[in-house]
Amino acid sequence: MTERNIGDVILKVDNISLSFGVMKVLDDISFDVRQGEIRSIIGPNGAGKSSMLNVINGFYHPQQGSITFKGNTRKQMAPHVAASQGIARTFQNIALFKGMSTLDNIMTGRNLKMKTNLFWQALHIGPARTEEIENREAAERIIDFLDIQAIRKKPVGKLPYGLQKRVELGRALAAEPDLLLLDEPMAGMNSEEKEDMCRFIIDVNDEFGTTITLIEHDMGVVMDLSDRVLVLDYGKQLADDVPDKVRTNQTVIDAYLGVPHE
Amino acid sequence: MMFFIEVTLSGLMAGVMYSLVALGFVLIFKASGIFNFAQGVMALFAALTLVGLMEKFNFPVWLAIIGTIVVMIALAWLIERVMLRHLVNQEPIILFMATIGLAYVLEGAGDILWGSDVKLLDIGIPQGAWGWLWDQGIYVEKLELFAAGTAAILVIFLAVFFQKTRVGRALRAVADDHQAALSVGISLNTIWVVVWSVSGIVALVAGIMWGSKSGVQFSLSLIALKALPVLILGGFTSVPGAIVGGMIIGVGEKLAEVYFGPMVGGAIENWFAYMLALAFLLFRPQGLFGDKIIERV
Amino acid sequence: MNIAKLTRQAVLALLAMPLLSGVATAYELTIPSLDYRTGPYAPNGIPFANGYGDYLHMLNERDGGINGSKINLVACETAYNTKRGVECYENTKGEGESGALVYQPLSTGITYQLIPKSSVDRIPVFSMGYGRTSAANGKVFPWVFNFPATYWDQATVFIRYIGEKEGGMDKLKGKKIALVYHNSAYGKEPIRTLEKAAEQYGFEFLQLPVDHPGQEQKSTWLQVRQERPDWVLMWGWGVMNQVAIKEAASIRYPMDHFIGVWWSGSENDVLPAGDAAHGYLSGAFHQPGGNFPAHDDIRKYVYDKGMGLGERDRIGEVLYNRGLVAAMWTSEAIRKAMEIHKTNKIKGVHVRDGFEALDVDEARLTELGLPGFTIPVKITCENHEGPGKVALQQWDAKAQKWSLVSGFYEPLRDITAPLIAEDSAQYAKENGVVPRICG
Amino acid sequence: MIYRETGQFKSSYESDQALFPIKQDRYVILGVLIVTFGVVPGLLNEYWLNAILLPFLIYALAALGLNILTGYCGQVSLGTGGFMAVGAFSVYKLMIAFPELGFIPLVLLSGVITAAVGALFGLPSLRIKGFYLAVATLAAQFFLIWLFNKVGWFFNYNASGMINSPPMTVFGVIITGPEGDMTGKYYLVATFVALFALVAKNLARGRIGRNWMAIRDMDIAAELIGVRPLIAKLSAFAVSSFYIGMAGALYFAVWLGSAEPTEAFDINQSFLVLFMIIIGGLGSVLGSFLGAGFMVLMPILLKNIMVDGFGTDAALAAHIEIITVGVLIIGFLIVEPHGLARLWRIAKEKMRLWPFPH
Repeated sequence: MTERNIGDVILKVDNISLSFGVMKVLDDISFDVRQGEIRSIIGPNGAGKSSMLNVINGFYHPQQGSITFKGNTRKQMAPHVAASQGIARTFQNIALFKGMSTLDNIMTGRNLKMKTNLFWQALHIGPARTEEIENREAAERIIDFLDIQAIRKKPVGKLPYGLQKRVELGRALAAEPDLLLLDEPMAGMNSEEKEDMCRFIIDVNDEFGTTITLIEHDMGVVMDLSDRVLVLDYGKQLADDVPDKVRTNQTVIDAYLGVPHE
Repeated sequence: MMFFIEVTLSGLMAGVMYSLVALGFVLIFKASGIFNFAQGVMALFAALTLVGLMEKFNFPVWLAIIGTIVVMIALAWLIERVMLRHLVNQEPIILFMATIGLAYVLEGAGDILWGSDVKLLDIGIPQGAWGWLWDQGIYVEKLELFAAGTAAILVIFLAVFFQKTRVGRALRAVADDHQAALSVGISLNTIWVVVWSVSGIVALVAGIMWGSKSGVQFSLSLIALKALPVLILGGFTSVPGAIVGGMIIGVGEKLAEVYFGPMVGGAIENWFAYMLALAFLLFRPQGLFGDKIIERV
Repeated sequence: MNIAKLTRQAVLALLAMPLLSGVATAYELTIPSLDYRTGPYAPNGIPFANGYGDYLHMLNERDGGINGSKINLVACETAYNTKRGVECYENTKGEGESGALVYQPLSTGITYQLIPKSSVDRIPVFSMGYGRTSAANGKVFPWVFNFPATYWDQATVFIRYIGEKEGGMDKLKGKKIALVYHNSAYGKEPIRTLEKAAEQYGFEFLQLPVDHPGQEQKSTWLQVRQERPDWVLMWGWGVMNQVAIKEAASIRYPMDHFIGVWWSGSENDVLPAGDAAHGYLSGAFHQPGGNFPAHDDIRKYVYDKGMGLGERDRIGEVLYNRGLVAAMWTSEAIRKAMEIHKTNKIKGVHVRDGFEALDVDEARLTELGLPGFTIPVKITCENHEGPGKVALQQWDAKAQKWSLVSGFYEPLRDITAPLIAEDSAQYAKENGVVPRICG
Repeated sequence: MIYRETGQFKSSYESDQALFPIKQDRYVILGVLIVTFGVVPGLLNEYWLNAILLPFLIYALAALGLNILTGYCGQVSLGTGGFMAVGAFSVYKLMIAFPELGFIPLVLLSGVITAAVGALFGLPSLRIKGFYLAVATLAAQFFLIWLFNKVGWFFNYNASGMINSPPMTVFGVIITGPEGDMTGKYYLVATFVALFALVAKNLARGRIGRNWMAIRDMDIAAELIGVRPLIAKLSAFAVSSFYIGMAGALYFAVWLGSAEPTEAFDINQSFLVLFMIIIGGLGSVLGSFLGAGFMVLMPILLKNIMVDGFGTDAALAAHIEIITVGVLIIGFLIVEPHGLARLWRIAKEKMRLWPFPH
């Protein structure tokens, strides 16, 4: 791995507990993510990984604990507020806008960068037109970056799975986020696709300096990519350390690595 | 006070009459996720067929009812063959639209087959005020009591059908997951025919009750509008919801009309029913008994 | 392929439309018939359309039309829907060499559409006993005729009848009269008149609206039970009538104190209630029954030739006769127009003159094979509502027939006349109509 | 006919984002506009203009509105009739109160009023979804009609509750009511429809349109990338109601001339417009036109074929007509569930690749 440029803490999670009814999904989780870091969350199915991401970007409201992002501490917030503060994400089960083209999906990712009002939009002249073209240029840069020019105008619902994952990454990147949450970006991919995706993740981190938090089952990928790894099991925090330490942590091995998985 | 009791009772009864229509909607929605716009027209079509068999072919009541049931099953089969089978896996709104087409077809066919004039439907259901309660100073319509009884029997019948029969269990499975149902070993096509048949029979019951009340005529198909607030209040997927929802709507709208209506010029019960349902929905977006909507990403 | 063929035929049919209308041989009198044989009100629309059409066909078969000119009856289905009515109007108004001679719109909504159009296209509208009441004022509405009586006349006649039954108009004081009405423009028509009458005679007036279609009226009749009005009037339509009569029977409301407007008094309305409907009253301006000589002619010249529009045994039903009487007055107006203009080649504009000179008295009715069938009607330039007289008919559930049970009452013109003047003046003002000068 | 985009390279994003990037499409649109404004009024008689084209255009405008809400934003509404009534009664009251403002501004203003009402009744959409929402919008439908039927102020306290459109002029031509000039009415309505079709297209291809579609396709994901459901949904309700309100105003003032709320704006109206957009194509401007054309023209066409062409008895014809419309609806859905607009697009694709399918 090349020289890492890790900065201050950008996200701090303190004592988060989340339950649905009697089911405790997250139990007193605390960790932080530093600027420019690639941070992984691992754990068996049902460990609460996706729930953790959902808490970070405001979709789930934890009963206890707080989240501090770029210095702002909050207990609850609406997802769109999280988005406007610079948190973007992809989803375990692809959540693209199926009826829209690749380009439109990525352009939607830029909606927070666009400000013109209904009136100008209705006429499609003046500021609305300029803004549309500027953002189109930005979207095209992402399309080039991800090498998906050929499917620009295709409705995403009909694309193969691997490409959909890529478009979804594109949509998240379009928002130019400070923190990018990736929920199993490589699930269901073949090794070639995985390699591509790995490269994109590293490039995003390198070129744009985007901080990344990702959930992944492929241990090889996780250990290669990550600066630090958080291990969850049944909502509890098992370990939080650099990959090499996690790899040798006995609790983690017992709970997770010891069990053959996928 | 007597009057309040009377209004409440009448509301309950009227509500059950709505439930009869709502039940048909629920069955189809539960099993196939189709919002069957044609349910009202199906009630009309069934009632027309029943009267037609009795009048034109001089069938006795029991034979006419059996004949109508056969017709409704044949209709269900035809609907599956010609329409549903070709629309598997379409979006709900497309299926909804298709049932609208179906409503048009049934409406026209009913008119051509049996004529458009008002037909009397008398299969011996008692009518008029119920004497005993009348003497206590309370008016309850015998026909509606009878309808309430019928609805109760119908619900029991449906419960047994869903719980005890193989097809019924498959139907429940299909409501949860189409694939799961296939593993029970019954084809989706069969299930659809069965559920549309059952719904057709429920439509016949509704048609008989409403037809006995007002004569059989086109307007019968418009009772569907009365069933819609019941449906959203009770939940699209719940049989008990249709009954309880019906009673809540019935009582609510009658009380509103009688006590609040005169203050604002009357005829408020139609929108009141919808507003009432809407108010419930704001607290429970899936209806009173509907399956909980779980949001996941 | 079928669809292609169908489309081709469709296009051909459309292209042929203007051509066909150009190749008329003999001069025919085009009379459109805006039927509604489908939709929620079809049960009422069918007998009316049958009576209307059968009578005109009978004239064709028996007399070779009117003064020797054949009538071309052009049926167009409206489904009682205003928009379709407008389409029918536009579609039929230029039909044949004569163009449409007169319209019988048969719905309040369509009538309101046609009122302003009639003066532009110069085709009279004959809204027989319905539509806009203030069209009675021929000065403001030169093209609209609503004889023999308006809803407002009818409402006052009911009050007079009630007064008579109660033993004098002064006995109305302190009585309670309820109006159960179709919650639409049509149903709201009598409200103002009844309010005026209530003021004048000191009775209490209770309004109970029923929304379309009116299958469920429990709360209305519970209110009737609670309020116990002495009389109930009804402005109902379609299924609402049947349900109301049944509900009234169920709460054991005395049927002979329950009076419906003349659209709430047909066989359709009372039959579903069975014996319980016995004694129910309704307004009427013609006799029920199918034994007039004109009916015999219809059977002989139309049904025996297999040209009848309906079923033979339904000739003489109330709404059938209403269609028939409409056709009779219409044909008489056309005859009059031919007389005035001394030609058979008349157009709508002439028929208007025929209507304004219409005078069908008892002697003429007898000639037409309808002795005592209806009241004598005489129309003038300023008076388009004619006599305004209304009778009451009563249902005999055992004999299953309607019969007139009263004479024809004069309306309370002191109530209706100012209202008509006021309403027509408002219309004239809003629409910039300058009232014409008559005679 | 050669329909190719081969050789038409886009040198800028701007031209790629143009309304009709393919040249042939631009010619077709131009042709349609020329026919609409240049040829039709001279060629067709009053029957065509008044009984067919006016309702077609007005319904197309309403369908555009509903398509914004349902097709683009995914919120099914059955309140269209009620919202049209808001437009109609607004323009009626405005015409009586402020005739000096002129007809066109009044129609726009009626649209604005309807937009406000629509946004208000759109509030439940934040919690209620799918068919539950569709049925819930019926509350708006029934309540609004009741209101206009009951409260005398709306119809200036006249006896029947009917409203009549007073004569108004645009550029000196009488445009409302029966005395209105038919060609003038046609031009006015066609202009409205053409302009607002363009506006709809503009909205659909910009940020707002994308946000609507994002909410439609996956509301949760949309929210997580920063689309605010409140604003997206309510703006869709408002814009949609704006269109529907204008359609209602034109429907009453220009086409019908008089209207009674219980019939002219009843629930069938709501269903009719919904049918139009489903048949025509959800989320398609073209589909709104095709759907309106289908639902307005098909019954009349069938009737004319049967009654005038084959001399079928009017009642039987009416029944056959209902059945045929029903069969056609089902047939079209089976052939192409995504509406006539998709059918058209597929035809274009085929043409583009012709004669080599791949």
